[in-house]
Amino acid sequence: MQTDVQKFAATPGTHIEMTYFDALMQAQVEEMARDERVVLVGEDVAVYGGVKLLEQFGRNRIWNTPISEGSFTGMGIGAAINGLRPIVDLTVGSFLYLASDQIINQASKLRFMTGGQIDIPVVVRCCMYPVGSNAAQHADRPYPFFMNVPGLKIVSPTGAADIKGLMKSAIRDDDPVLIFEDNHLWTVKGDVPTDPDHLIPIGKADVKREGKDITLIAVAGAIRATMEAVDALDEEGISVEVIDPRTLKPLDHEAFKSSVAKTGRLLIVDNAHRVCNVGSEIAAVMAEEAFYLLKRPIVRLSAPDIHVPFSPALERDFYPTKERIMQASRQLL
Amino acid sequence: MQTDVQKFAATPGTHIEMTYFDALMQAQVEEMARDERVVLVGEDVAVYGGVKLLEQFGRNRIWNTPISEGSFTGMGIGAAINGLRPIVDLTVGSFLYLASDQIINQASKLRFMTGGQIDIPVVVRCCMYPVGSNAAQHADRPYPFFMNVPGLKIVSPTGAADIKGLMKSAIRDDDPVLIFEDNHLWTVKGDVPTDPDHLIPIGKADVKREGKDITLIAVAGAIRATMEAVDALDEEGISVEVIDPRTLKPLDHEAFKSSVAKTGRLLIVDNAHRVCNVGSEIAAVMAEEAFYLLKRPIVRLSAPDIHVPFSPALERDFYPTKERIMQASRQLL
Amino acid sequence: MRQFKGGKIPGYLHTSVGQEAAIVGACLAIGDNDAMTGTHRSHGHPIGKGAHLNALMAELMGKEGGICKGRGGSMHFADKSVGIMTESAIVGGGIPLATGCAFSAKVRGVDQVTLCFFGDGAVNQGTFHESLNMASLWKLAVIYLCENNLYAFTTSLAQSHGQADIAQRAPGYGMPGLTVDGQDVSAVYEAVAQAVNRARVGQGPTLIVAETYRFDDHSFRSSSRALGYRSAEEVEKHKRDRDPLSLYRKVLLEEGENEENLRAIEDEVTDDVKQALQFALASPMPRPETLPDYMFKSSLAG
Amino acid sequence: MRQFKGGKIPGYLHTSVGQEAAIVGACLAIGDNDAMTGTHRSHGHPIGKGAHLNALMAELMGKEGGICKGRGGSMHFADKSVGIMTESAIVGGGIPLATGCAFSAKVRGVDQVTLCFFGDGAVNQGTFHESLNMASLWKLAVIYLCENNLYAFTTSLAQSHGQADIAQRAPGYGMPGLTVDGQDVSAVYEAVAQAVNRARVGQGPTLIVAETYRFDDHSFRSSSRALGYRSAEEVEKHKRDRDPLSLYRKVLLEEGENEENLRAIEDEVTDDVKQALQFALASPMPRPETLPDYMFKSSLAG
Ligand SMILES: Cc1ncc(C[n+]2csc(CCOP(=O)(O)OP(=O)(O)O)c2C)c(N)n1
Ligand SMILES: Cc1ncc(C[n+]2csc(CCOP(=O)(O)OP(=O)(O)O)c2C)c(N)n1
Ligand SMILES: [Mg+2]
Ligand SMILES: [Mg+2]
Repeated sequence: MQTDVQKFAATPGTHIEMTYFDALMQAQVEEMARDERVVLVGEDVAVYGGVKLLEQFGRNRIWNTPISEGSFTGMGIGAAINGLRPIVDLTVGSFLYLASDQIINQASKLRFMTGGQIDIPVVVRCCMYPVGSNAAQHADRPYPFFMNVPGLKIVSPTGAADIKGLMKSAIRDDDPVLIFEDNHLWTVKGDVPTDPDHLIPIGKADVKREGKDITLIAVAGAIRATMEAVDALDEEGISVEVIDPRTLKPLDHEAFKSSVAKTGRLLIVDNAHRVCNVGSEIAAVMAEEAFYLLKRPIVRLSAPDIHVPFSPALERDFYPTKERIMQASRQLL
Repeated sequence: MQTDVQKFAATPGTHIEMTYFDALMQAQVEEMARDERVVLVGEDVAVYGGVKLLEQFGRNRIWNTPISEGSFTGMGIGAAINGLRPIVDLTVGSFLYLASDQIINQASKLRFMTGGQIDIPVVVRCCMYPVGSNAAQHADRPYPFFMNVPGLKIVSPTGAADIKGLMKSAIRDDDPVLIFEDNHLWTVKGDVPTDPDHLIPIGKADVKREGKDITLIAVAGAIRATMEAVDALDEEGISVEVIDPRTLKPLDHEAFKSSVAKTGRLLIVDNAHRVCNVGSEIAAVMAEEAFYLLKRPIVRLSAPDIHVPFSPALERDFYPTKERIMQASRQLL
Repeated sequence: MRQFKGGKIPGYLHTSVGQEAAIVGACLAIGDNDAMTGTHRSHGHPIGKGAHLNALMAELMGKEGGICKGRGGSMHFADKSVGIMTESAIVGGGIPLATGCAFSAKVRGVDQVTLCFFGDGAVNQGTFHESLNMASLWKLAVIYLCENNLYAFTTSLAQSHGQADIAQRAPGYGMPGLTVDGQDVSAVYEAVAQAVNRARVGQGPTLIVAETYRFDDHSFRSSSRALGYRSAEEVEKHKRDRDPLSLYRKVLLEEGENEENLRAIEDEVTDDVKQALQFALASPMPRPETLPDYMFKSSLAG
Repeated sequence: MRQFKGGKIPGYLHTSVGQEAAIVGACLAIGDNDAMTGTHRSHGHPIGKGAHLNALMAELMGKEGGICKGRGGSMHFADKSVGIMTESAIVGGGIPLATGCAFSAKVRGVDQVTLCFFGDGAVNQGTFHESLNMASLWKLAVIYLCENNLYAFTTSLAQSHGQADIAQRAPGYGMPGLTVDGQDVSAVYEAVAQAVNRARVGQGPTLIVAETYRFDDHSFRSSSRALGYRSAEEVEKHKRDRDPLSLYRKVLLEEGENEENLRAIEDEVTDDVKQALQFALASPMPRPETLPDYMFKSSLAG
């Protein structure tokens, strides 16, 4: 049997097919091998989490913490100030609230407040579990929550190559970066560059599908239902351009504008709760800066302003579905 | 000398002039007198905070807490579940992050998650200190942060009558309500109804000034610079309708739309950091639902995406000023 | 279990098998008007406190007849009618809420004790510290009952506690802390009953650590079993020597209870569970259009 | 003070007058390569650790020549060049950061001790609990130095601590906790020096509680003085009998130091402060267009 170390070793070709989750792990392995200041901190990380990084890097690089989200995140920030480049794994998106004081009042502010004396190269990682009856205390998508905060960079990769490249960029970045994974993307496969310096720049959106009738911005996990809908719309003769922001902070408004200049129609799909989400921000900027390019109102689809229910019967149509995306697209024409 | 109890006793007339801060205190005094389940919980509340509520209500209603924001907020939530109606005073907006887990994961969710078995009539109060060299760790305006969360009601009164009426509504409401005060409004005076049942409904915006050329939505503390700008614009012959949302969650979009139907021009001023703030949400909803009413792009003014600096020289023009509001208004015509 | 594996129970499932004595012993020591809060693992706890089995089972399946109408699910039982205020899937998140329940009782002058369950892992959360301090300061009528099953997910006490004797945390807050054999239902009952007495006469909170063991894996969705954080022998040894059910059975038999009676009780329980299962399976799923229900008590303007 | 009242110092100002011995004694016990973190009240602390007075004074006034370029101000000194990593105006917020500094030293295998200052009020924050536990668990080289000045703003220990002997919190985490006379600079130095030795040989953290007193009001903006949470007599008594400066002066004289030398040192300090004041007053305000500076280290794409 292959060990994890072998499995994630760099390969000779230029691309290799792997899952989103494996690509994330590979990014961590490569960066930890490249830079010994990179350490992993979180609950059960030495035992759980897919790849046993322990084998390769030992206990001094992989730290199982007590259940103390607030302070082990703060500890990661303090370590970043003092020469390490920690990856703090908060596991579940909903747990970020426990660490929000340290992330906001300390990590996002201290470089500015010390007049640039200290750098805070910390990565805060979490995964979101929107479906599967996790119930409201485990299902949040708290990225909008942090977007209002200056001093943070926020990424939300949706494909295997993207997560490898963005995770590597996050680790190499000298400022605090939050990375939000989507659990239902973990098993999605994609071609991933084997180049150990394959980086995706923070702040650059990606056109996932070219099209001419409608610009559809799909935020994070919304990409799955979006691609299904877009394939079906294509058969109906509706050509949709799909843009994945990839970075939520800062948003790549130029990419959005170029596409809207072409289509004149904008649909934004964000699985986060509706109020003050990523879609709100994008729509607001477009309503100001791309107003005269728009032929139709900007339409947003998102989760309702209701907590995520436990029951599968209530959860089923909670997030924008393929059907709703198709319907909204048709109405935009 | 008048005691505080006399000062805030109900008076015979229908209105009385008082400051924003006194009106807030009066709301608390009246509600605490009306309903013995209302208790006040927070750091130094028994000593500090303007009016010595202790005199009137005694130690069993006013609780000085240890410095434990996370848990005394949670304690207030637990007490609300079990028959009290606590007002939790977190004093400074920036401290809300310490309590965000309890506010979000517990207070906002538990009614839903228990299938309506428990009610959570808790009020969380805080004040924002935007100017005066408080520096970034004391100057945040975290209302956008909580707007993405279902299950919370959020109010941001800007006048004496409003804060009295909204605070009373918040206390009488059976769900969690966050109330955000603006420190630089504390001394503003206004006519306040003496009726002890003067309530302002949560969810209703207020037209602070009628006008016909431009709709200006001024969020929370932005009202001050806004009114100055609007007075000056009036002299230039530009008639601006000023709407104060008063409630940030849920936003009164109907009120916004009626005004935009009249003016066709929308300017939103929100002192919060620019990304994903209240203005983003309003602009997004208007770009979807009031698109065909708009004659011009929606313009937003706000604090930059930079932390609040300490130095008075850097702080001076940090928030939208009278001049910037005037300029933006002129450009909208 | 079979229902979970058969796909009838969605989401997670953290069983409390092996920890029954700690749970039942503690719940028996408080009264009907007393309050209780639980955790992600508090499945047996509501039963101990008197909640209706049918509605609990239906909740596990996300049914309309569930105690929380299918909104909460496995980790979020509550039955206000019997004082089960809430359970928190956020580790440590329920400790301030329990403290608040007791705070309310004090302010309102009501004779009510709150029993707050949490695990050994939760002890390291800031909420534990902040809450115990306030409860001690104000002499609140709350019992902090730590079910120490030696592990938090895969992490042992030695890997997560600077000092592993949890009861020793109590003196720092000025409250008594004691450790009991959590597999001995009478010992737990005794300890909690004494703490309840203290609480009722205004002497404040007590921290009780029940030493117990989780027989099943952390949850029926995580694959931690394979991860080797505890040995198969360790688990087997506990199941063999420290099963609270057989231990108590032995005690009862020694005390003169006869086998037949015990069998009858066991059969009754089995019947109850079967019936609950029937009820749950028969209960309809909530209708999608009811999704917004229970979000708010007060209606909104506009 | 005069500058604050004259409007030259914006914002808050929490002086550490009365607490000098605890501060200086502790700072002297660590070396130039060791790290320190402070709080809203840590004004004397950077001086004790060797930061440049001029830049500190300029920072208080929000000037460009300030140690933090006018971005941080009174509660947020830092001088990385001498190991002053950061100060937190969020009570308790700096404790995890200090723990992280020490964690980094351990991972990197560097001989560096971190000295973490905080107040009696901060002890009740969850961060205290969580951080001390981790530090003890991993035997981090960090000294937790609690300046116990008896009050958190207006709240006394008796009103906020379930148990008022803060050092007694330590055993719960498996670390030594001790109390020293915080007005005696030698006693503080001795205690910290011993803790530093323990830390350097891998024996882990120590909690040291220095009993001290704040002579001024909580801050020079709050009007808490009038609120009567402590009596004028209590304050006067401390100023008279427990002023660390005069106490140490007496010791030095008893030990044979002569009055003249002491005067000379005092004059030198006064001159330094005057000069710092000149520097600060002369320093320009930051230019408004520099506002975004120092937000990010890595530049952004696009
Ligand atoms: C705040 C938070 N952090 C982490 C988790 C993930 N998690 C669920 S249960 C668990 C272990 C809890 O251990 P313990 O408190 O001992 O309870 P036990 O599961 O042993 O009953 C963890 C880490 C969580 N649900 N909430
Ligand atoms: C998280 C947080 N809560 C409250 C405050 C307001 N506050 C500032 S100083 C202070 C008292 C702190 O007491 P202590 O820790 O004893 O330090 P001291 O002021 O006595 O030096 C309080 C409550 C704050 N700055 N941060
Ligand atoms: Mg456990
Ligand atoms: Mg103090």
